Amino acid sequence: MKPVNTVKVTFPSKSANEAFARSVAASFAAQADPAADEIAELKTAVSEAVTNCIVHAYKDCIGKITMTVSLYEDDTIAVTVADTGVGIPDIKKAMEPLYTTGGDERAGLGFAVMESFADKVRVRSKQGRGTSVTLMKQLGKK
Amino acid sequence: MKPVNTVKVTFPSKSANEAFARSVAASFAAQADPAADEIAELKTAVSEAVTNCIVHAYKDCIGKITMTVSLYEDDTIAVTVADTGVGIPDIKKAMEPLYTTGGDERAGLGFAVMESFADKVRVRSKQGRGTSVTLMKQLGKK
Amino acid sequence: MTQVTLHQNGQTLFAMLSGEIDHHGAELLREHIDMRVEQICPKILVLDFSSVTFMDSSGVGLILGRHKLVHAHGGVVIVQKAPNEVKRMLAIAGIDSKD
Amino acid sequence: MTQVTLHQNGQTLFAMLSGEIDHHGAELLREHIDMRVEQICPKILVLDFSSVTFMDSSGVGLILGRHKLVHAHGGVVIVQKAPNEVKRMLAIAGIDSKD
Ligand SMILES: Nc1ncnc2c1ncn2[C@@H]1O[C@H](COP(=O)(O)OP(=O)(O)O)[C@@H](O)[C@H]1O
Ligand SMILES: Nc1ncnc2c1ncn2[C@@H]1O[C@H](COP(=O)(O)OP(=O)(O)O)[C@@H](O)[C@H]1O
Repeated sequence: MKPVNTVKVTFPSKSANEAFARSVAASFAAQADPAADEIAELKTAVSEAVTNCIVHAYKDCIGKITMTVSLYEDDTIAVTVADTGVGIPDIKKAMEPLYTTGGDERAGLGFAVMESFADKVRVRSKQGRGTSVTLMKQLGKK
Repeated sequence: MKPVNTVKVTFPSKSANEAFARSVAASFAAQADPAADEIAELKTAVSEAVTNCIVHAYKDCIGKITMTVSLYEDDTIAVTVADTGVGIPDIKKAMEPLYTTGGDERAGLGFAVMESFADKVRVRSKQGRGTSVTLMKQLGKK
Repeated sequence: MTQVTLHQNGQTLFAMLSGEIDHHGAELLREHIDMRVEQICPKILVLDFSSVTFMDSSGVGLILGRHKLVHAHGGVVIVQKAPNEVKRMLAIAGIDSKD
Repeated sequence: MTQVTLHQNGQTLFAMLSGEIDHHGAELLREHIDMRVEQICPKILVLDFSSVTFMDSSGVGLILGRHKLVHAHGGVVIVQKAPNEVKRMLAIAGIDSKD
């Protein structure tokens, strides 16, 4: 299926851009006339994916984050958040609830939240090369 | 002066993306804690620049629009809206109030509005190559 | 969402506009308004902006375009109840808004 | 804007959180709360979420981190008045919110 509309956003991995990134996803999703709780869920899932780039992928530096958002004819939205950071050695383990390499201030629930708030989560990663997380969500169910 | 934060957004010249583009500018500007009327002015100026790409630059086709938004230390925001469309043969004439090549439904006031709502407007264009409009605005005056 | 509610009172057509009027929204409004204008050829077309939350110069184009159409049938356009932000846009175009 | 207002009542420290709690906001809240916690070593730290408009799992990390700190001084953390959306996030972490 070809998307009916696609936007691409790039921004540095500064924590101030977390709010920006989820607003971008929400503004774009508005075209599908979604319900308020669908937008809230989408924003939360996007926030998790973007935060992971800032906290984990580019732990000690500022790197580039690319977010691509596509809308399909059936009002499915796909958000891909990609970094070129450290990568994830074991994706399966990383996605387990409570698993974190982020210390006391991280709950290890980022992926669990993405899986709960999006319909589908796909993770691709290569150590030393980067990670890309795609969130799929059907909008406009109401 | 180097920006403290910069985001780049690309999207197709579909009129549904006009609202998206001005939301992106507003979301990013939120970092400078601007006044509500500053945001309203910024959104209006961005809307004019993006609409011009859709209506004039890519009159009979869908092309790519690139929007770059930068925030500076003094809370100045710079928004550059660029297309690779038809270009403007005579920029001075194009910027005159009421001048339009867009027919009855265009007021010819886009540039006048940008100049009224932004502090500075810079236009660069090359026929057959495209146009880039930069809007500068000081935020957080309150 | 950009919307318009139309109602007729004698030879006057009221168009209650709402939402954001940019080039995208203006096209939608134009189609709806013109269809009715061409059906009933009103003497007065009232464009009510009280529920408009955003407007760029495409909204001015919308007004001027309707003026041209209604005028061709011997009618007039009245702009009313523009919120302050819309008023500022109208001022750049030299268009008055009734209260 | 993410903010916290702190006030003390005996051995209880109340932290009224407001705005959006993501990783960016959580860092700011953590700094403000921990400074006071380390000054007064409260027996009870109440985190009030009634004015929180958005929260991702960084907010859960904030709660767990404060729990660890306060617990080390022999105190407890109480989470209260979470709006429904925040409750859903807390549910994923198995954290209760008092009314
Ligand atoms: N973009 C990324 N780059 C590198 N590692 C990541 C990335 N995203 C997640 N991870 C790894 O997966 C772990 C689990 O992530 P997550 O479930 O989001 O919880 P948390 O962010 O709280 O650690 C992280 O601690 C980190 O080790
Ligand atoms: N991005 C662009 N590409 C090509 N031509 C443009 C562009 N922007 C503006 N123009 C030209 O400048 C004219 C004046 O633009 P403007 O003041 O925004 O009014 P309007 O959009 O109502 O025509 C347009 O009619 C068009 O001829």
